[in-house]
Amino acid sequence: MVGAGGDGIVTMGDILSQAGARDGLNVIKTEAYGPQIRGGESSCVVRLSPDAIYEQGDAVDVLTVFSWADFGRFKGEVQPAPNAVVLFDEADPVARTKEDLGLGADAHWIAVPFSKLAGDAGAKGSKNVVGLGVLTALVGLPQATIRRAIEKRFGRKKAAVGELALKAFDAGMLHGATLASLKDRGITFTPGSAKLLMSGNEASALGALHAGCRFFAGYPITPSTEILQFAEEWLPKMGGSVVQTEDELAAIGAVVGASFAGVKSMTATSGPGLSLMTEMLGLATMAEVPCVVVDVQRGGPSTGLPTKSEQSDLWQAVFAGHGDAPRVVIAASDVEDCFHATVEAFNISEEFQLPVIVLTDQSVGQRRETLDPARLVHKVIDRAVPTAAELADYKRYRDTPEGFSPMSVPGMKGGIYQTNGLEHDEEGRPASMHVVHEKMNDKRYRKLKPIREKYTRVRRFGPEKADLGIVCWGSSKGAVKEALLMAEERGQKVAAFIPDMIFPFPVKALEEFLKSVKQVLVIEISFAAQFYKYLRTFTTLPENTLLFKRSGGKNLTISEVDDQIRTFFAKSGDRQKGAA
Amino acid sequence: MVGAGGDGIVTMGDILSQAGARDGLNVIKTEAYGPQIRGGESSCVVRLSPDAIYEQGDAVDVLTVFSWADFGRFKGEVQPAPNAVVLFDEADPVARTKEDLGLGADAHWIAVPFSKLAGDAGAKGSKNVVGLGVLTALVGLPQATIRRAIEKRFGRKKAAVGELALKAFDAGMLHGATLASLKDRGITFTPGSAKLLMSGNEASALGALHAGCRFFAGYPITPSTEILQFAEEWLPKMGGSVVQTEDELAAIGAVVGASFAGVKSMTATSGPGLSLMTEMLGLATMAEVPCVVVDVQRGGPSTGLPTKSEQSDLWQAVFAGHGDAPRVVIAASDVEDCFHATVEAFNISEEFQLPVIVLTDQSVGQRRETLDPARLVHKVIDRAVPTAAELADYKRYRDTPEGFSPMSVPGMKGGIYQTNGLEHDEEGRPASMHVVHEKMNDKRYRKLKPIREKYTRVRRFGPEKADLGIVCWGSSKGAVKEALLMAEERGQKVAAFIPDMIFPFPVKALEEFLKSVKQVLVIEISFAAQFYKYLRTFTTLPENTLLFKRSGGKNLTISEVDDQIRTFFAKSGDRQKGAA
Amino acid sequence: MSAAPPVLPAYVPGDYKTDLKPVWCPGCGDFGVLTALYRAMAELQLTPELTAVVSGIGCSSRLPGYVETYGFNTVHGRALPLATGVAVSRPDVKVIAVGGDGDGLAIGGNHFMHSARRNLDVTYILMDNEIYGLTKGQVAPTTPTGDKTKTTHYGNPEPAVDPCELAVSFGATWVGRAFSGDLKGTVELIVKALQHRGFAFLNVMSPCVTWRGDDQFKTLKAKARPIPAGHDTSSRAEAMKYTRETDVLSTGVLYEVKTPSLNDRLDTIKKTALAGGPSATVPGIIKTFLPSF
Amino acid sequence: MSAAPPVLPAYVPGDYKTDLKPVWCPGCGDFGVLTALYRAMAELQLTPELTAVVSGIGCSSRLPGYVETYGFNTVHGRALPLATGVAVSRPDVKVIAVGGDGDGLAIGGNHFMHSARRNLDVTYILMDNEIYGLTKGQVAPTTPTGDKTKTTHYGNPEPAVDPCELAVSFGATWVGRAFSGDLKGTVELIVKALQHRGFAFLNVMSPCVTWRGDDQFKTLKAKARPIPAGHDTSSRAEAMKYTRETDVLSTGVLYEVKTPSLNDRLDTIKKTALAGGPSATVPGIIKTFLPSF
Ligand SMILES: Cc1ncc(C[n+]2csc(CCOP(=O)(O)OP(=O)(O)O)c2C)c(N)n1
Ligand SMILES: Cc1ncc(C[n+]2csc(CCOP(=O)(O)OP(=O)(O)O)c2C)c(N)n1
Ligand code: SF4
Ligand code: SF4
Ligand SMILES: [Mg+2]
Ligand SMILES: [Mg+2]
Repeated sequence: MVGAGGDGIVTMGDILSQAGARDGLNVIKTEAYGPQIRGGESSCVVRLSPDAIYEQGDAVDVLTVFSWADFGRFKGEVQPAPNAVVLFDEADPVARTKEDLGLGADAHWIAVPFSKLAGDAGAKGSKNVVGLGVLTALVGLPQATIRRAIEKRFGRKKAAVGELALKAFDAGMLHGATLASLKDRGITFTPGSAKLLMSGNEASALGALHAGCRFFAGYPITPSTEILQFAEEWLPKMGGSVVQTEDELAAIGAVVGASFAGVKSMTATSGPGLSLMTEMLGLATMAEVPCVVVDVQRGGPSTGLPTKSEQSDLWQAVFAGHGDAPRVVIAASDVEDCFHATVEAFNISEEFQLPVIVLTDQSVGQRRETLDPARLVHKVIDRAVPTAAELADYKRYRDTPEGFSPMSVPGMKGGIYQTNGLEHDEEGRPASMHVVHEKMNDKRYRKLKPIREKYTRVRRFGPEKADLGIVCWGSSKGAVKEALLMAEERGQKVAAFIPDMIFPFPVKALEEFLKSVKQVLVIEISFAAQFYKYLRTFTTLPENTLLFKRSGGKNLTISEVDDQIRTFFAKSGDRQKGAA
Repeated sequence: MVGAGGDGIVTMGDILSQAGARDGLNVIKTEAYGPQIRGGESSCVVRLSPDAIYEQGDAVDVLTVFSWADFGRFKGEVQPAPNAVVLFDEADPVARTKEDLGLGADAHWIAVPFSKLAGDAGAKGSKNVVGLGVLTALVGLPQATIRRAIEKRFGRKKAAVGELALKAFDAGMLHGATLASLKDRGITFTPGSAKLLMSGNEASALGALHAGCRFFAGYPITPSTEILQFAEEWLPKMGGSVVQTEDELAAIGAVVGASFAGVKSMTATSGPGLSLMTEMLGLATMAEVPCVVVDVQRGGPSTGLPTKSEQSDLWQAVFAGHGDAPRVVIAASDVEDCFHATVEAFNISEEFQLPVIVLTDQSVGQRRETLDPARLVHKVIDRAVPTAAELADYKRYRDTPEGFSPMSVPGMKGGIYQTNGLEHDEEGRPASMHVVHEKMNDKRYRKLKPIREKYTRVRRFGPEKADLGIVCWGSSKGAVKEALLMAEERGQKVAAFIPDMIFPFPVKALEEFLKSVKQVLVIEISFAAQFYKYLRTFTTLPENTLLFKRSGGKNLTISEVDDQIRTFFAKSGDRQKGAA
Repeated sequence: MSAAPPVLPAYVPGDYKTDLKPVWCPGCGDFGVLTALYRAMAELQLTPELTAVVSGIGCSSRLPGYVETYGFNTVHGRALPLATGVAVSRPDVKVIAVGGDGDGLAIGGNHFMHSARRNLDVTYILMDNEIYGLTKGQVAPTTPTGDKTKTTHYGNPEPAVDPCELAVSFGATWVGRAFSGDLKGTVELIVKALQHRGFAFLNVMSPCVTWRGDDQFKTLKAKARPIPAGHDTSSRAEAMKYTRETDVLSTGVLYEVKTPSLNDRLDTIKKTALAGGPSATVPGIIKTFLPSF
Repeated sequence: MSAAPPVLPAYVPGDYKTDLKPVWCPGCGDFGVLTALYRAMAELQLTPELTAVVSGIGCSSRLPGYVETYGFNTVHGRALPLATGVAVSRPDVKVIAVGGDGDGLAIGGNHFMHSARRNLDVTYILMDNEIYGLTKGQVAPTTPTGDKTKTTHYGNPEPAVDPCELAVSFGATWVGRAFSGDLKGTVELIVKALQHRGFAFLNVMSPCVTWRGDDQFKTLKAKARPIPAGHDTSSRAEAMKYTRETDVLSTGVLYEVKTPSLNDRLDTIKKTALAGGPSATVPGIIKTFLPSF
C-alpha cells in the first residue's frame, strides 16, 4: 500500500495486520516514509501467511496505490510481483501502465474509484478503509475480523466515527464484489488462536523487564527510541525507574551506577550513541559492573541513514574501547529473538559481571511480527552476592578460577568496598605495577572461557552435509532461511550457520560447520565486510570462501541470496562438466 | 639514580643527559615516580653511548641510590647489571648488601658520604650534584661539560647558587678521586657536535608545526599533555591558535571545524580521550574533513595505568566507530619517528581528506632521546583546493577515480557548499537511498588504494633470509633491534618487520617478509594480542607462527626478546638433532 | 568576525536561499526563523563566502542546508565545538551556530556553557520548541514540568531550564529572546545578535506543530510581549526578572555587556608571544633543543 | 535518602576512614575537605553501608578511596551520571558525589547542569582549586583570567565561571560555598548540604599547594568571610550578589529552596502509574499485544 500523507496508509496496514494476527495468521509488517518529517509519502507492506514466514518478502502480490507520484518515491523499495494484483485510484492525475511497472500478462490491473466511493460513503478521508473493503471482497480476507478491527480503531473515541468507517468499508466490499473475483490470489486458511503482534524493539524491552531490569536510562535515537518509550511507560508499573538523560554518556553512566548499586540496568541506543558510550563501557569492564546495551543498528558512518538498516556496528561493538577490555556481544536475528537475546544478555552480564551489547538493527527492531505468546519464556539468572561466610573476609575482586567473584551491594554491612577504573588489586585498591596489571587482565579475560562453554547459542539450518554453507548473522537470517527453502525445493544442498553469540564466538561450532560444507559463502550488509574480517581474527576460512557484502539502506532480499546460491551451483555445475 | 622527593634525582638526570647531548653522545633518558602526586620517590635512568642506541636498556651499569627504602619501591623497574657499580649514601638508615640486589662478585659496592659532602660544601640540598661529581671522577664522564651544565642550571637565577653547586660538584670529584678508578666502567669517546635532546611528545608537536598545523585544540591527559603544552607555547609565535577545550568531544569537534575552515588542525590525547572522540571521527570520515589525532597510548582499559606504556589502543584506532568508516592509522616507533609520523599524518590527511590517527605511547612520548637536527626534515603536502575551472561547476564530493575531490574553503566565492554527517550525494545533499550510500561508501573507501600505494613506510631489519622473522610495531622496535644485534653476534639469522603504516597495512611487504623467513614471531604489549589478531584480518599467518604478548605497565625489554630468540633456536636446534 | 559590508553587490534576502526544499512540516516555527535569518543577513549584507552556518542534529539543525553560505550540519550536540574551530582559526569568517533545545541544552549543554564563557566570536541561535522534534516527540530540557510527551507518559517529572538564564550565568555577553511567530521582532533581534562582538545567544521560541500541537503556537503568541523599555541590560540581577517566566514570554535583549571577545584576547596573546620580534620558525624552535653551554 | 541514624553504634569520624593512605601532596586543601566530611558524616551518623561516595577523576576524585562507605572513583567527568544511577535506583542509599573543578565544570559540566535541574537526590561537593592538579597544572574553568599555568604561557585568555552562580541557574535547590582552610565552617556546610532533600551543591575552595603555590591558600584565607546574616537565601537575585566575587570570598549558604526532589517525583509517578491497582507483570504486559476484538 502506497499513498500520500493523510491517505491513512499506516492505519490501513495496522488494521490488516491486526486482523491477521487476530485470526492466527503469521504476519510481518514494515513501513517506510519519505524524508519529510511529516505529511510526506508513506508506504506499508503487510505479509500474511498461514505458514511460517521469516522475511518481509521481496515482491508484493497485491499492491494498492492511492498516488502514483508517491509510488515513484519508493522506487526499488516497494516491488510488485510480475503477476501482482494492482489496485489504483482512477482519479489519480498521474497515469501508469502495467508495462511501466514491468508486470507480466497474468498481472491484474484494476482502476478503483477510491476517492469517489469514500466521498459517497460520506467519509472523504476514508480511502484507506474503502481500499480494505475492496481487497477483502476481491482477494478474500477475513471479513468479520477486519470489520471488528475497523470498529475498534475508529469507534474507540466516537461510535459515530466507527459507523462511518464501516460504511466506507462496506462500500468498498460492494465494489470489490462487482469485480471478477481473485480469491485464488488471496489466502485460504482456517482461523487459529490469536497471535501477539510486536516489534523487535518492544520485544527487547519486554525481555529486559522479564530479566528483572528495574532501571533504564536512555537518550532518544532512531531507530531505538521505542525501547526507551516502552520502558518509560511500563517500568514504573513494576516499581522500576527510567531517566531520559542529557546524553548517551550520562545514560550509560547512570546504568553503570545503578548496577553498582545492585539493580539490573540497561540502556538502548543506535550507532552514534554507542560510539559515545565507548569510554564508559571500559569502566564497566574494569570495575566489573554488569550492564546491558541494546544497539539497534542503522546506516553509518556518522548520522548516516538514521531510518535504514545496516550491519556495520559489529566492529564498534566488539573492538571499540582503549586498552584490553573484554565484553560480550550478542546478536538478535528476528523479533522473537530480540526478547531472548536481551534476557540472555542480562544473564551473562549479571553472572559474569561485564558489559553485554545486544546488536539488533532497524529492520528487526521496527518491523512488526506475529509471535506465539507461549514462546516468550526464558530462564533468568541473578548476580552472585557474597554469603555471610564470604563477607567475613571479603575481597571484591578475589582472583577466582572462573574470573569473577561475588559482588556486594550497598546495604551489605561487611561488603563495603571502594572501587575505580584504575588498575587495581583484589581489594580494588589502585595499583599500577605490571605484575598486578597482568594478573587482573588475566582475571578479566578468564571469564570468557566459562561464557563460551555455557552460552553456545548458534543456529544451523539445512542438510548435515552441504555443497554450500552460508555464514551470516543477525537480521540476514530471514532472507537466508527463505532462500534455503527455495534451494531445497531445487534439490540443492545448502546449509546456513547463524551465531547468536558474536563475542566470544562459538568457534568450535563454526569449525564443525566449515567441515560439513564443500564451500563457504559469507553474507553481510556491511561495505567493509566487518563480519568476514572479524571471523578471520579467530578462524582460518577456506581459501575459496565466497563473500557477498554490500552497504545497507536496503535489507538483504531473498532474491539476493537466491542469486548467490544459483550462481554458485551454476558455476560448480560447469566445473563438474569441465571435470567430466 | 634513585632517591626520595627532594633528592633532586630528576635534575641529576637532566644535567647528565644534557652534558651527554652537548658532547654529541647518544642519550636516552627515562624517569619514573611513585603514586604520590608530589614529594614521592623518583628514579631516573640515563643511557649514554658513543654508538647508536635504540632502547633504554634493561640493566644499569652504574647505580646511585640516595635511599634504599625508595629503591625498593621501583622493584623490577630499575635493575642493576650483575657487575654494576653501585654508589649509596653511607648515612642511609636502611642497609642493603650486594647479595640483596643479586649482584655478582665483579660488582662494585661503594658507600659514599653524599649527605656529609653536600653539607660540608655548604649546600645541604645538593646530594645530587655531589653524586655527579663522584661519578664523573670515578667512571670518567665529560667533566668540563658537566660543570658547564651545572653552572647553567643553577647559575641561571643567582650566580651564587651556581657557585655553591659547583663547590658541591668539586667536593664530589675530590671524593671520587680517592676511590679506586673504574674508568673502564665508564665510556670512552671523543666529543662530537652537539645533538638535540627531545621527547617524543615534543617531536610530535614539532612535526605538526612543520607540517603546517596552525590550529590545535586539546584537553590535558597523561601521557600526552606535553603536546598540548608545546603547541600552546609555540603556535601563537607562528600565527596559530590553541584552545584548551572543555573536553575531548569539543577538542576533536573544534579540530574538524577549523579544518573545514581550511586550516590544518590536530589534537593529541590518550586512550580515554580517543574513546570519547569515536563519534566525531566518524563525522570527519563522512564529511571528508582532514584531521590528525595523536594518541599517546597508556595502560588500559578505563583509567588503567595513566603513567605507564601499553600497545592496546590499536583496535580502538583501527576499528572503533559505528558504520563503515575508513580512516588511516600510523605508528611511531621512537622519538625521531614521532616527528616524521606526524608530518606524514598531515600529508595523508590533507591529501586524501580523511582522519589520520598517530599511535605513539608513553615510553616513546615521554622519554628524552638525542637526535641529529639534520634529520628533522620531511616533505609537506597541502590540501587540493578547487581551481577556477573546477569552481565553475563545483561539486564538493565529485566522484573521482582516486576517491577524493578538491575541497573549497570559506572565502572561495564559487566554492560555497553545505555538508553534513548524513549520507549525501556528490553535492553534499542528504540522501538516504541505498544506491547513493553504496556509491559514496565506495568513494570513501577508494581512497585507501592510492594511500596504500603511496605510503608504504615499513622497516625491515636483519638478513634477507632468516630462520626467525619478528613482526612487531611501535615502541617495540627499540628492544627488538637491540636483540637482533645480539642474535647477529651469536650468528643467528633473525629478521624483523616493523610497519609504520598500520591501516591501510602494507600487506604486500608483509607477505614478502613472511616468505623470507622460516618461522614468524609476533611480539606486542597487549594482553588481548590486538596486533596479532589485527594481522589475521587481512593476511594468513603461517600455522606455526609464534606469539609473545603480555600486558603493559613495563616496556618491552631487550632480554624478553632475546629470550624468545634463544628459546626458538634452542628448540629448532633440538628439532634438527631429532631429525639427524 | 563580520566582514565589512561590500559596496557591491547588494544582497537581497533571496540571495541567501539554497534550492534545497526544507524537510520541515507545514507550519513548523523554523520556517519563520529561516526567513528572519535571510532578512537579517541581507540587512547586514553578510558576504556569503565569508559566512559559515554550523549546526548539530535535529529538525532545526537542518537549517544550514537552506542557507547559501558555507554550511555544516554536524553531529548531535556539537555545533558549538565545530563553530569554535571555524571562528578561532578563521577570524575573518562570520560564524553562526544554530540548533534545537535538545541539541544545544541536552547533549550540547556543556559546549554552550564554555563557548559562552570564552566569549567565543559566534552568534548562537537556538530554536526552542520545548521538544525533540526529529525523533518524534520526546521530552526536552525546556519541556514544562507535567507535560505529557512520548517519554513522559505520566507527565514530565523534571523542571525545565531557562536557556537565557543559563546564558547569562555562563558569561554570554549578549542574551536575547524572540518568538518565531513575530517575524519583524525576530529579524531585529538576529540583526542585533549578529552585530554583537563576542558570544551572542538568541533563544527563539519556535513552535513544533507536529509534536506540541497548535496550542503551543497559540499560547506562545498570547504570552509574547516585548521587554518593557528602560530595562537595564547591563545588570544580571535585572535580567533575572525576565527568566523562568510562566504567564508571559518577554522578547527582546535581556543582557548585554561589551568585553573583549575570545579572538580579541587570542590576538593580544599572539602579539605578546612575539613581543615585537619576528614570528618563530621550525628550525628556530629546533635550535632551542640544543644544549647551549 | 539518608538512613535514619541508628541508636547503636554511634559512629565517630574515625569510623569513616579507610586504611588507604591519601596520595595527596603534603598541604593539599583536599585533606581539609576529607576531615570535614568525616566529621559531618559522624555528626549525622550516616550508616556506612547505606552511603555511597562517587567521584570522577582527579586528585580530589581520589577521595572515595579514603571513605569507609561504598565508593566508586569512576571516569573523568562522570561522577554525577553514576550518582544518578545509584540515587534513583536505590532511594534508600545516601549518595555523595565529589570531584574537582576540571572534573565537574569542564568535562562534567553538562551533567552538573542536568543533575541540578532534576533536583537529583545527591549532595555534590566540588573541590575547587582553580587548576588541573592531577595532570600537573593546566588551566581550569575557574582559573582567573590572566593567570599563567602550564597551558596558559601568556596568561589565561578566558574568563572563569562561578560554580555557585551556575548551580543557581541550573536549578539547584541548595547552593553553598566553603573554604577548606576553615574546617569548622566546612563541616557545618557539609552537614547542611547532607541534610537538604534534593540536589545540594557545595563549592569548597581547596588550595593546590603544588600548582598554585602557597599564595593561593593565603589569598583565599584573606578573602574568606561569612555571608552577612540576614541574607535572603530564597532569592536568586540576592544570591547573585555573592557570585563572581573578586576581593572577597563569601562562605555560607547562598541559595536554598524546598521543592520535591527527583525521587519524590518519581515516587508520585509510580503511584499514578499503578493508580491503586496491582503492579504490572510480564505476562500481563504480553497480553496487551494480543489483538483484542
Ligand atoms: C549522538 C546522538 N544521539 C541521539 C541522536 C538522535 N537525535 C537526533 S535529533 C535529536 C533531538 C532533536 O531535538 P532538538 O535538538 O530539540 O531539535 P528539533 O528536532 O526539536 O528541532 C536526537 C535525540 C543523534 N542523532 N545522535
Ligand atoms: C577522558 C579523560 N580526559 C582527560 C583525563 C586526564 N585528567 C585526569 S584528572 C584531570 C583534571 C584534573 O583536574 P580537577 O578535575 O580539577 O581535579 P584536581 O586534580 O584539580 O583535584 C584530567 C584532565 C582523563 N583521565 N580522562
Ligand atoms: S517535527 Fe516539529 S520541529 Fe520538526 S519539522 Fe515538524 S514541526 Fe518542525
Ligand atoms: S597536585 Fe594539588 S590538588 Fe593534587 S594533591 Fe597535590 S596539592 Fe592537592
Ligand atoms: Mg527541539
Ligand atoms: Mg582542580
